[in-house]
Amino acid sequence: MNLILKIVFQRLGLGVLTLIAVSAVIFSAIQMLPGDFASAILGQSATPETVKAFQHQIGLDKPAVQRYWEWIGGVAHGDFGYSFSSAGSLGGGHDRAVSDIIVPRLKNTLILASLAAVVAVPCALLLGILAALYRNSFFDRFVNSFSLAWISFPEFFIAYILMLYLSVKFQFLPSLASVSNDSGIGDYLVKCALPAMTLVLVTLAHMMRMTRTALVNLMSTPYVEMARLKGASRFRLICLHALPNAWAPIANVIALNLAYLVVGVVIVENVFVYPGIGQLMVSAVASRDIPVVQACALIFAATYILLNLTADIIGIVTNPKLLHRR
Amino acid sequence: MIAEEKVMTISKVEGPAGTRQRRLWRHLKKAPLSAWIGIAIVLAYMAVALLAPWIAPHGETEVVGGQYDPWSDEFLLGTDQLGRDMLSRLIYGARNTISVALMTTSIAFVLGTGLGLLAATVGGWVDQLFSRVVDVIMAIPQLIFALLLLSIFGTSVVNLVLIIAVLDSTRLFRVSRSVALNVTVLDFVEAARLQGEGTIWIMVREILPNILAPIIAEFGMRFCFVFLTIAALSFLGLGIQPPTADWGSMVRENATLINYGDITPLLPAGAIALLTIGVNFIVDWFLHITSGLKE
Amino acid sequence: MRKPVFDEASPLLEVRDLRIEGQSDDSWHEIVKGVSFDLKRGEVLGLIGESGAGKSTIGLASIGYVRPGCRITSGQVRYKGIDLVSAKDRDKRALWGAELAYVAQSAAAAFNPAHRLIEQCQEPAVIHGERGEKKLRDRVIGLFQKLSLPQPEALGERYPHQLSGGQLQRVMTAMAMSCHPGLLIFDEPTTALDVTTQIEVLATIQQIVREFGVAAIYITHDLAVVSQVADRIIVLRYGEVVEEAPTTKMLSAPEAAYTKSLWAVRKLDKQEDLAAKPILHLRDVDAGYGNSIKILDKINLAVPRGRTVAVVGESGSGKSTLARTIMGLQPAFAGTIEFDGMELPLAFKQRSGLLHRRIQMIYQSPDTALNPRRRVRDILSRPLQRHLGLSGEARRQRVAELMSMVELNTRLLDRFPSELSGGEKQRVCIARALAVEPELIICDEVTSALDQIVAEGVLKLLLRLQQQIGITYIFITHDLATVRAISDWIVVMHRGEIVEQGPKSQIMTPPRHAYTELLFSSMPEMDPTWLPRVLRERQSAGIAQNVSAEMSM
Amino acid sequence: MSELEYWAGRFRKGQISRREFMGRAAAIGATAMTSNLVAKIASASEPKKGGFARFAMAAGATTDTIDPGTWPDTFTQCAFYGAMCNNLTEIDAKGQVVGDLAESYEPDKEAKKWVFKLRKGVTFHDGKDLTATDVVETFRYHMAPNSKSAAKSLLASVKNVTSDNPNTVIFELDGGNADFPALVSDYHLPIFPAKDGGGIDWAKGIGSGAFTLENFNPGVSAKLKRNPNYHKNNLPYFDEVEFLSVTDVAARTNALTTGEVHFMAGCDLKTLNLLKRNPKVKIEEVEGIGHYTFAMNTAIAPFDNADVRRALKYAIDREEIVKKVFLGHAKAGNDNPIASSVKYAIDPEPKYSYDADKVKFYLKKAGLETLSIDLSVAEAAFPGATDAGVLYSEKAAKAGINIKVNREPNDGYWDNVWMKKPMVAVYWNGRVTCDWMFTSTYAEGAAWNDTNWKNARFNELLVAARSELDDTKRASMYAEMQQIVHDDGGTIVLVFNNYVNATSKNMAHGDVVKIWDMDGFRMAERWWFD
Repeated sequence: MNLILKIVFQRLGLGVLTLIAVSAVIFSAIQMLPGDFASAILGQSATPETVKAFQHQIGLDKPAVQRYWEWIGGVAHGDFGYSFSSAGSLGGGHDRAVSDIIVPRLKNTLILASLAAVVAVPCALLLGILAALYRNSFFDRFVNSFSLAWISFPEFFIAYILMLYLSVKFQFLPSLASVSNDSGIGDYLVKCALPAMTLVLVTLAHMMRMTRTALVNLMSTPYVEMARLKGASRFRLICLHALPNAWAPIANVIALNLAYLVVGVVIVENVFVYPGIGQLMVSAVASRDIPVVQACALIFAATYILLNLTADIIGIVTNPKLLHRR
Repeated sequence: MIAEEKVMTISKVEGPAGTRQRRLWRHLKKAPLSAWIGIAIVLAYMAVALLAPWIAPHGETEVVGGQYDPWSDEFLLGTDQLGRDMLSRLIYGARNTISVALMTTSIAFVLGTGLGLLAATVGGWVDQLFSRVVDVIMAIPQLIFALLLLSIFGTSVVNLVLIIAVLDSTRLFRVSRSVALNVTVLDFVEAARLQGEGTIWIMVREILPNILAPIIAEFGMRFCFVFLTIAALSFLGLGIQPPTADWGSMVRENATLINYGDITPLLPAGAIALLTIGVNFIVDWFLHITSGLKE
Repeated sequence: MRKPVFDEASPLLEVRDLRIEGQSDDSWHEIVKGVSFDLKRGEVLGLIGESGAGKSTIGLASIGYVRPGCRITSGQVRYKGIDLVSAKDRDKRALWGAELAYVAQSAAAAFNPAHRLIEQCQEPAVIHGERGEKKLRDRVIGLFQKLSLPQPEALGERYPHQLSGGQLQRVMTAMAMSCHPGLLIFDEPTTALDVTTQIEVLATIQQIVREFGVAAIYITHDLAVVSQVADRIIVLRYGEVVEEAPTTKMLSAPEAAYTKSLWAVRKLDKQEDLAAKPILHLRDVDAGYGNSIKILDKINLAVPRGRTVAVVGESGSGKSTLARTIMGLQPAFAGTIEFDGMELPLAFKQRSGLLHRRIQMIYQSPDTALNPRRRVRDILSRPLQRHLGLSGEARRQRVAELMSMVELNTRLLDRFPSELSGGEKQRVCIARALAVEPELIICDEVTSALDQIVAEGVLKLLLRLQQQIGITYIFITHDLATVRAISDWIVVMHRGEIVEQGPKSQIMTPPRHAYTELLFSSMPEMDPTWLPRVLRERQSAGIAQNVSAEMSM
Repeated sequence: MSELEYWAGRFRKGQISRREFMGRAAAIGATAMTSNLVAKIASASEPKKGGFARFAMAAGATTDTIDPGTWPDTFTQCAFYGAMCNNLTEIDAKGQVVGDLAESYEPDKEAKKWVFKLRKGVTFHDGKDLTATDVVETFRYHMAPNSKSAAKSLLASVKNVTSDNPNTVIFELDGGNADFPALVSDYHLPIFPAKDGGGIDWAKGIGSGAFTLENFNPGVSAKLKRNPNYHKNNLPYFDEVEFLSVTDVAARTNALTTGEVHFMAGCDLKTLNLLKRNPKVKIEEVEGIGHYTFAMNTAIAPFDNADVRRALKYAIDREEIVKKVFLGHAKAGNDNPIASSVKYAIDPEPKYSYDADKVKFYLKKAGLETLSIDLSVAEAAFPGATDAGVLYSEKAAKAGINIKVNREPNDGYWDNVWMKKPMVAVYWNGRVTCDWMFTSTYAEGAAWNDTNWKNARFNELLVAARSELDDTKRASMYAEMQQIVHDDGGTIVLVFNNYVNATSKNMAHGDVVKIWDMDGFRMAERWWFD
């Protein structure tokens, strides 16, 4: 177990280092964005002096390196700073902590992602196992070709098709996923239905194919042949002999897809006007609200790293060679 | 879209190539229906893209009719919001979208594979450095990073191609590195080292030919994803810019028509999907051959 | 399942005119061409032949299984009167594991890494409907005990990777026996093992067959091994039966010419000659991985010019590390290496191009030693151009010359390695090494991946080249027949140390160092009485126990 | 009131049936017109109270705040200015300035000092009475030296704002400005309650307006409830309103057609005809004062030559652009930035329309055979800028002017392109008065004089007209200025864009204010469900 702990800590350390590097990359990229918050928010009627005053108040006139250290120092203490929009147009304004802005959005995104994941992951596993179980059957061929074709659709295409049929033509579900903080569970479920379905459809095929591939690959290993020669049924071969060895690749693809559910939903959020963190970030980029952009990007990167890390760890702990050392 | 690099690493070094044409033909003869469909789709698209000026009934940006003329004998698929012929734009769109995606994938391919090979061959700190940099880039969601970079550098086609290429090369780097690592441990690479061969020779002459098959399959797959990424960026208004015809922005421009049950805006989306399906079918078949996966 | 009437007197297994096709390059080729044989209860049949003879395919077909990519085109396989060729999958599953059991070549690959051994050993019984955790467990542990596996109670709780190859092979035998099958297939169960381990597994198999009275098919390419366990031997070649006879008769009086040639392979012997100055001198060399893991300990070795030094030892003894240290691929931590009177830089990268040329290496597996994407001509031309600056006609001529030196037809020049046979590939490797006119060639197990007859050809070629151009060889091998065939000087290695070295004549004959003795005496002889005799001798000397103890570590 | 009108009123209020009304109408001999009348009356129905209206806005960002110094988009403008607050004055449907929180306002002789009398009995949402202090603090908030308010420049001419009693506010200007009452109707300048110790308290979202703020999710939604104590009679009609930020036009359209919202801002012009066919939806189209221009830098060659400018003005086919780019939902400009709905607007002669001969004539006059120029455009300048540029280029080429259309990045367009490149596409919101428009963009030295245009006569008139209280004189002065801009200016006023919104069929309203979109941003206050 010590070895596993060691590996886990190593990965964790590497993840943190990557995150720090990511923060630097993000910070510098954002520094290079043309235009600034002041002119974005004040629009046409801002004079250069007003813009200057604004920049001074939000600290944009400090050197970049100093701002980076202040920012990263704050983040290390869990303080993401204040949105530029809290600057107000005269002194003080009212404080809008970045975390206050992000938390409800992140909550929304996580709800949507978990809704989609709860449906997609078991379905993908089940379909993948079934396809591997009935390999080369009509079912397998159908599911395989269909899923291959399916991952070829742009997601906005899927979104619009769903919207066309389920919302416009038959009016089963609302097309606007305009949930708010005080929405109840039922409200969330109804409003999230379409975006969640889109996400399920986008990710399902991918995870299913990976599950199938991983299992089919293992089916040609000598130990599966051996189990077959013990008289094991197909079901037993797949579920007892192939599956326990396939967790690592499957976990990897699930992690990638879960990460996608959280970080890659910009388009889906856009189409359904879902107030998630992806939309928040795009909007923050547009209005140059740098603290929010940075925080979002960092959260995305952390999510990605964390999920990959989890997949790695699942790969490690399901590997008996590491779990039970000689 | 999502990276699929893990799928790729199962491929192994392929057998003889001496009778390459013969083998190809034999594979083709045995190819499943899906592969044939894929090949037919891709060939058709290529023909349309190459022959666009000759087959398109009207010019790419030529205004020939009224806004949103319905389907008719003159304008087979009607006209768009500026009165340009939809069919012609769809045909030119093939040209623009495919060439941009192809250019992007090619640059990503050269960059990613080159560095991946180098990292695998040289190893040590070079490998560490490249791998960590790639980790960092990959940790930032691609679409959002592309969005940021396009905002910084502007949305010209050149920038679009370069930015997506760089971001996408990270995936190719990973794949080519891991496949190349499997090859670098083989004796013939050591034998070449023992003969005193240089790194470049070993990379290009000894390793590259042996990892070409999985890498080409990856190329196909990346092409699809780049294609979808560009469509997504166009959808967000940051892709190929008008008046150049491009399928992603054509969908975006006409998206509201969907609310009225008009399928015209779905045509470019369908064109995207169909080509991706075609390429995916071929890649799938190719992977099947090269992985030696006997089912 | 409908049970046909089965006559106890008739053969347990009848194979009639079995024909099997295999798929390669997307076309079907017949790989088993009308094989017939019978097997009685309690009888052990040896299937012997070189690679590609169809041994494993026939063995698996005997229990009604064909691997993906193969198909039975005609013939019958009757086990207790049931035709396994036409039987439904469900009916065969009922027999597999219960009546028909299989022991695979590589136990490490054939055990599922995710499950404990005890679970896997109980599985055949569980699949066939036996219940009672305790009962099954006790039965498996009983088998472990019977097969003298160490700590039989605890062993089952371990995972496959926690055991050594020899132990795993024995556990797999126990697993095969867990339902007391009527027929066992042993598919080269000892090929991947060291000789000292092999002897244990052979003893186990012999014991099982005798005690349980099962019928078995034993597949191998090693005559000496098969003669220990088989009552009857079938010699196969290209999917056809060459000869079939009881073991004793087969050993004493083989009839077919092919069988005779197989028998003759082991007769090669080189006259020892040590009158030469050393070309390579290792003094107190320590080496290993990284900076800390030491594998070689204080190696002192002198290699006489124009002669052959054979380095023998089991896997893990450090033989290959020694080769790589000399090449500079794993630079020595300490000590000096002197080549032709001058001190060699320890790391390969620091050596000059000329030194690269003068010391060459040939690998064990010609499959991985040749770039599958380059033609033979390119493979041979490149060193000529690089080291000797040859080009055009001169290079073409030299390539042709090299091909004739290694006795290959120049027709093969335009082929890719995968279009050559194993022996041809190894000859190309030799030609590549020779191309730069080296003085010392390190041969790392160059014949162990080859069939015996082919290996003999390669050895002969190497000997001839030594006589003609006076090359020095360091020959790394675990095969003692090869040692006899080629060496002048023998170095015996064990756990990174040289336990004994000396002229061939001295090492080959007792008295010798205890480990050398164990190694040499474990090498099977073509004599059915050899195994019991050795085991008896060891038991009295207490060596076997030591060996077992060592292996269980 | 005529008898017919009387009966029409009763019918409208449901006091008599349609049949009865028809009968009455016949009785008074108005048969011929009654059927038309019935239809008209039914559509322009009497306002009804009640309902929960949801508005899908095309704008909205997470950076939106209740701070009146910002309010960069229509979301904040409608939700806060329009629904939650009031100004001293507002502009009515006829384009006239009328008092809102101010009951009356009087200038001194030179229009340098303005005295506003506040309406009595107005309370804020928290029950506090409106006093002059609130007004003074509100204006001081924007005018303070360290203020970053967008309205600061607007109030640059205000020297001081004071009050001598709770009902009077006095503005002292540094020069005469006859249009000052119009100026204070700006959406940045609603009155917020003063804080103790100075300043205003905007963060709580307490105004005097028709609705009180329930909750506000920046970039997502704002929900408001009817203010029962609103000072305007009978207003508002809705019980509750919610503003949703739905930036995707397809999503907005969808939400409207499926009945999830009752109003959508900014229809997709391309599919407007299809939307019109939907029986549950009606289109609201209003001619606006916002305009799209191509601005030439008149300080540099070749735009420093008035003839070249004139040639360029004749080289553009505005009607074609209106038709093709704006699909008819815009009015072709005539290089006069003053919209026809603004007071004192004229339509200068000659009308610019595409004329290759005149282009060649003016080029020749400028001593040129052909002309090659670069035009910088981006969708950020205005939607359709690229298409408009391309069409311009195509037509101009036929008249001997080669226009290279450069697509510029959207991001940073206003920082890096506008007022930097020689000829650029620009969007102007439009201003309520001639003076305001001219002062901000055409006066010499104005911060946003994006054509770098200097015209002595124009500048002289501008100052003179400001303090001229005689309406006729002012009218003639502004007419002359408009003519000068038309003839000599460096701005090609391409089109005035229409505001094209859509509502569900049951949403109704009276005459709408035209200067800003959405009934002057106040549709929540003024509209009702039928």
